[in-house]
Amino acid sequence: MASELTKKQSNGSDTAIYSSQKVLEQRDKFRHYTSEAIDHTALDLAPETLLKMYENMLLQRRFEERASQMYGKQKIGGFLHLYIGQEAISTGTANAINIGQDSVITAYRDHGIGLALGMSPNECMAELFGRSGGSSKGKGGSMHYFSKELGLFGGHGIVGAHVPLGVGIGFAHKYKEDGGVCIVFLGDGAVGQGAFHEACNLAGVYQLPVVIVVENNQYAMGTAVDRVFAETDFYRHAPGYNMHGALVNGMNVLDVYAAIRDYAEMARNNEPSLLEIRTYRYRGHSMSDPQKYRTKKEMDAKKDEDPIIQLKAYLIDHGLSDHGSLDEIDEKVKKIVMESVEFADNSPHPELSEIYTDVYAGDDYPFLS
Amino acid sequence: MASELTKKQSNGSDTAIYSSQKVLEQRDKFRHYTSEAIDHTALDLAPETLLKMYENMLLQRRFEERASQMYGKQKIGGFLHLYIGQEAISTGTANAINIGQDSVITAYRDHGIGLALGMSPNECMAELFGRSGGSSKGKGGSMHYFSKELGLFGGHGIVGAHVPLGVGIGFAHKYKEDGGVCIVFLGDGAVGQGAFHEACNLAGVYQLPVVIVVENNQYAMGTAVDRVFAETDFYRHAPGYNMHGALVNGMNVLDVYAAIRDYAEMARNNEPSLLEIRTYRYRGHSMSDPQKYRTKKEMDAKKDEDPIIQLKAYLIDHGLSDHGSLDEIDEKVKKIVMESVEFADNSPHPELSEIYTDVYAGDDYPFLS
Amino acid sequence: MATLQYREALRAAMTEEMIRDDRVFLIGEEVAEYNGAYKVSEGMLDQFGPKRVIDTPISENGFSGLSIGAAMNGLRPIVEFMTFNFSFVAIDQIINNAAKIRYMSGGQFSVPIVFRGANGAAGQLAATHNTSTESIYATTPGLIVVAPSNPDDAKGLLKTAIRDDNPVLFMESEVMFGLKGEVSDEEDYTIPIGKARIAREGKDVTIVGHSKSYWLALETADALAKEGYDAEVIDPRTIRPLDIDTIAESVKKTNRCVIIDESSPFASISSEMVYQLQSKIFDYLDAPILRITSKDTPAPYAKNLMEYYMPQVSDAVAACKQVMYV
Amino acid sequence: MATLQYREALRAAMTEEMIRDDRVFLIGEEVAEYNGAYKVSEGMLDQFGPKRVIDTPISENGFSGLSIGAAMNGLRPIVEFMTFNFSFVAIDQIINNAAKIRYMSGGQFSVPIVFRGANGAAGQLAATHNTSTESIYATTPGLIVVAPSNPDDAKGLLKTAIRDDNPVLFMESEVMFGLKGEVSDEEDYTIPIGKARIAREGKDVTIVGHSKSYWLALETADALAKEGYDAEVIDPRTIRPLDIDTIAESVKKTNRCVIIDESSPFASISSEMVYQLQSKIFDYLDAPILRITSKDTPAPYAKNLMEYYMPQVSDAVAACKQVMYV
Ligand SMILES: Cc1ncc(C[n+]2csc(CCOP(=O)(O)OP(=O)(O)O)c2C)c(N)n1
Ligand SMILES: Cc1ncc(C[n+]2csc(CCOP(=O)(O)OP(=O)(O)O)c2C)c(N)n1
Ligand SMILES: [Mg+2]
Ligand SMILES: [Mg+2]
Repeated sequence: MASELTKKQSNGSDTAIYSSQKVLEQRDKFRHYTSEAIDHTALDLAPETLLKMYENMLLQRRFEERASQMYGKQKIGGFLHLYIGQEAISTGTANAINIGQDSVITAYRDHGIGLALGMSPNECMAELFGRSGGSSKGKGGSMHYFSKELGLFGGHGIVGAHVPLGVGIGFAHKYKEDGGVCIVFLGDGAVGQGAFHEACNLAGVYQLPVVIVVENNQYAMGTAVDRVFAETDFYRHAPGYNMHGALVNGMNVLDVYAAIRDYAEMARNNEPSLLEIRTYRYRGHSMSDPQKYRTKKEMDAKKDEDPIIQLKAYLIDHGLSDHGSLDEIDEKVKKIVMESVEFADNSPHPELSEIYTDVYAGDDYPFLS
Repeated sequence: MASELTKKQSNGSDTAIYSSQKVLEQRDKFRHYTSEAIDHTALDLAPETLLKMYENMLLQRRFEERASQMYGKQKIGGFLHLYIGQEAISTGTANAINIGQDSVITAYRDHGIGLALGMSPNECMAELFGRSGGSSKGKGGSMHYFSKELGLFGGHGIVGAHVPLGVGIGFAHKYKEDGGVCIVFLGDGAVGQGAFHEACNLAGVYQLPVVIVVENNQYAMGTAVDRVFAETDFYRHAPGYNMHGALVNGMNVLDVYAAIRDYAEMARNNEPSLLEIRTYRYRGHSMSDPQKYRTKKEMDAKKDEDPIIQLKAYLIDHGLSDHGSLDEIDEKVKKIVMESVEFADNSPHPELSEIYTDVYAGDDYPFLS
Repeated sequence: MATLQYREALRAAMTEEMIRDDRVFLIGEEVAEYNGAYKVSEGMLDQFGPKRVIDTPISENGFSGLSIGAAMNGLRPIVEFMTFNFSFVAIDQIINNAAKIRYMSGGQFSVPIVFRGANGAAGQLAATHNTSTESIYATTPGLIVVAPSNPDDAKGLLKTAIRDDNPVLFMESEVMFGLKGEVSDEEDYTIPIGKARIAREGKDVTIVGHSKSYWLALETADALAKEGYDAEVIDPRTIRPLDIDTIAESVKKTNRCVIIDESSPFASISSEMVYQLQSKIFDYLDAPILRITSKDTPAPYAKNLMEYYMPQVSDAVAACKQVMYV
Repeated sequence: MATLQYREALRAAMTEEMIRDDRVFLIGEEVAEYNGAYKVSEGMLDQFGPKRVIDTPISENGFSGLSIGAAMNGLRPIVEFMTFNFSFVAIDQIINNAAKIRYMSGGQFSVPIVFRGANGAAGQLAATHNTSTESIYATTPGLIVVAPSNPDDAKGLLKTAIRDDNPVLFMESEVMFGLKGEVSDEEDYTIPIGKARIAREGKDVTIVGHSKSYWLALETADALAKEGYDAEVIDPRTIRPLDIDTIAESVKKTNRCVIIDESSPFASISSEMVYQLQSKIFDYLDAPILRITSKDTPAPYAKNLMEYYMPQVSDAVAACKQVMYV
């Protein structure tokens, strides 16, 4: 190849602090995380942890089932996007990172991750009810769960627009040298946004401590991924951004746990990655979706892969629990959820004056009276 | 791999007209076009064509040298981005497509492609002078050469933003079934824009008749590509968008000709592609660039690869011309350029009332008085 | 006169224009197989096939640009934004390309394109999903901004917009899609862009309201009527070009004006109307012009806050009384 | 008092704040190795190193979002847009994220960030490179918009902006970067956001102008002075929050007002000022408020057209005379 095709190598002095060649060498080797290969002992997971995971996934499920009902009763307004079917991802992730030190950001389908990180069902339900006891005092609603304490940076409604934020959260971790990493979730649909690609390149070129995770639940509203993406193996974009890439089975919490643990570790080493986690959303996109875009057959087939049922079977098959104990967990969780409904219902509506707070920091801006 | 990892295949009925699997099979095989392998007879290029190419490249060169001088004399204002060093790309392309039927769109470094497609030096120089005889009546200036007749869709100043336009121009060719293809040029810097990635995906998923060409001249203003891109082999993004990809030596007009000819042909077959053409800009980014970001050594080395000098050597080495004849071409071209300066200088300034025309189609919008 | 929903009127306009001119096509998220996120394009894929009713990825910048390019190359795209909230990722395409290419090319290239979709507030959707974008777009020369308040206008204006050789932003409303109204069954019914409509005649005060706010203006007039005041109500219908003459004529008669606009107030349509009115008919104004807008804050989620956030008829009534000095 | 160029004043502000607070960093295209496209950040890479002065790809959306995320996570970014013309590809980040995250999170997350760079017209750069973006941004609650007209304000306001816990859009000017002026050498010199400056006292007419237009306002006042009229000149300095009280007090005295603003006129800052003035001090106005703006067209390239496009002092003088009825 003629010399003019040789790439210029600049001294790169100004990016030195953000760049690294480490990833380059291995980036074309994609790992696959599939349930066949995985076992909790190999992952050093104690049985109690598995039971905690089970409880947490069930909490998300029951919480949302109840929320759906409350939406029907018009206790909840606006959009309500349920995470049902994807709970292995939130729970697997929350168990694989250091909550408090690490950060997470996601799109509007955010109840699962909020509850997995440890937000209280009470504040979560109250937020859906638009009450002052909600996590955002009722100003954010379903799409905008935030918890500064737990490192949940939202809950975001503009598809793809939070991916650069996530990369920036990672940027700050690196800048502050606080050892944190940021897990950035997005839907398959968000891969269509330029923001995603710009953010990936920034993560790759500055070598930021982030794990960018496409939760591929096969659909963006009514659009199946293969109808609108030239490349449907999203993890294959990783090398184009000098990141590690992997494909993960999102219906199995152990696969998710293993993958996030591994790539969070690399991120802590300033090696970013792009994971694709394949999952399935059992409900409609939001509450008013006739779902004509998929067949009953497809949905029934997917029901067998329910991540909660799979974990239940795993627990029983491995003798780690029994039906009775697991039913007790279900009862416990249902009670917590019912209490959250009660809490929400009793939480006062925000004062009208609240409309003017939290617009600006400080309260001396004269034009907001 | 568990079944949940299997991709859903929708019936895809609504995209059938725009989609194709043809590309998929070969898309990971990148071709390289490098001068070593190429010869004009193998390309079926007549000697006269080579001489025409030489004349055209020289025209661009002399035109811009003169424009640069006129800028110094303040006959030209605003930004003036010279194409000097990149002329093999414009000329190679113009010879490889069907002007009139096909379309071209590019960024603001557009003098070369305008002259290569056949815009008259007169209208081009007058546009730089901001005169009514200019191609855009003096309203567009250097960055905005347009020729509807020749299929030049601009000349665009917002980095990356014209790439979706180019894909849409191709879309219209396919929709109208007029047999045209669109060649979409962008700079290396534009790869940083999400618009580029969104456009590539659309081209790939709708299988549009476009050739997307990154003119990698190694720098975006003062930024060397390897300082800001995680992947500096831009053509490697092609498979991620289900397009063909190739790397081309942009300092040799025959390489460019061959590559554009081949991929325009595929585009006519609704197989889009992403080419990276490596080239070099000899001048500063615009007229006020101290160029501290590169060494004299680097620039001197690149001077040896001057596409005009290379073609000259080729013509002489292959006995297709001689120094005397080539000097005559130079004289001829210089004269044409001098005439264009005279034309521009004599072309009237636009009437002040012209400020209100071409804002809207029709002249019945009441608010423009 | 047929009674149609607002969405049906839009669909009728698109359908008629697509039959009339095969360069017209519809593109956007969920417009084809899903029949439209708000069912505006229901049945159109079946009728026109996948060549002309086209689903996209969530790439507003990309498909807006694609459509502008297609318009430059001889087609007449209708681009649906699921809502105009999502047009911000594509605003560069609209402001820098659609609006300016004609000018920069010295008139060589036209961009006959319609960007349409829901605009403005739509209930408890929180801050990013409730933006009124008309003032942001209307500030840009080269663009046309239309915002019909009822099915008849929706049909007649959309047909005109599709035939217009300029880029038109056509702003609808989630909340009005189900609104029913009489629609002319005149064959090939079009309404000119840039003409306001005097919806109700009156002599005491002029109330201006476009899109959803038009209905608030009517309600305000009704409330005033009960108290014996006679308000004139004007629906500008087009935001840019603004038919200020019709409004000014009215205010010359009433000498007072209140504008209802659910946009955030700062540098908005209401600001502009006031500038133009006072500069043209200063001597006719017997009182300051007042406006009723959304609160100057992001949109909240909570039901009670969101209701409070929106312009209130009671406030509009009070403003009218204030300018009438009663 | 030191004499500094506008760009030097900006650099001094950034440098002082970066010394003072190591959470502050500068990011943008060409800010580091190239020393800034307009040399505002000259020498800052050398002084602060590559960790804090960071070159980016041409990814305004990406690096704006990155910086907003960094701000949420404890840093205080200064984002340089080469010019605000290029901010349109990032506007969604600014309008939907920077402006609204505090609200949507119920006050949990602050976004202390400054977006700065040249705004407005800069000569023969044609239609896409000459946009005044202040009205587009100022319409959004949650944002602050500042536009200093001189080196002293540039320094004092930028320091305040960097310390502010809100997102601030700080609008400079290509044409003014080389402008020299006295800059306070008070240690830690800051100027409060939201306070207009009465630049020249007068009694016959109030002329308002921000950023570059401030200088036109002064020229207009000078020209009027030659004819014996005594104009008061006000530089708002901050666009949002707008210090309407200072302007209103002046107009109460002069009873007449002319606004110079090089923005496209429709729904712009001048529209808003007029709305607020007439709603607050209607009875003090002896004449309509007039404005002198750019022509309501895209910006042309040709020199003569571009000059004609820009607001003219002669027109401002004529407008002042018109409102003085002389
Ligand atoms: C920029 C933008 N465009 C469109 C929308 C409307 N919208 C909301 S959700 C959605 C689908 C997103 O799908 P995906 O990213 O796969 O996430 P999922 O719903 O499957 O979790 C769309 C189109 C939006 N919110 N933002
Ligand atoms: C969106 C946007 N951001 C920034 C700029 C300013 N700018 C103009 S040219 C340029 C560099 C582009 O480099 P490249 O794409 O490699 O093209 P080249 O100049 O090398 O031909 C930049 C940053 C712009 N015009 N548009
Ligand atoms: Mg999805
Ligand atoms: Mg380049």
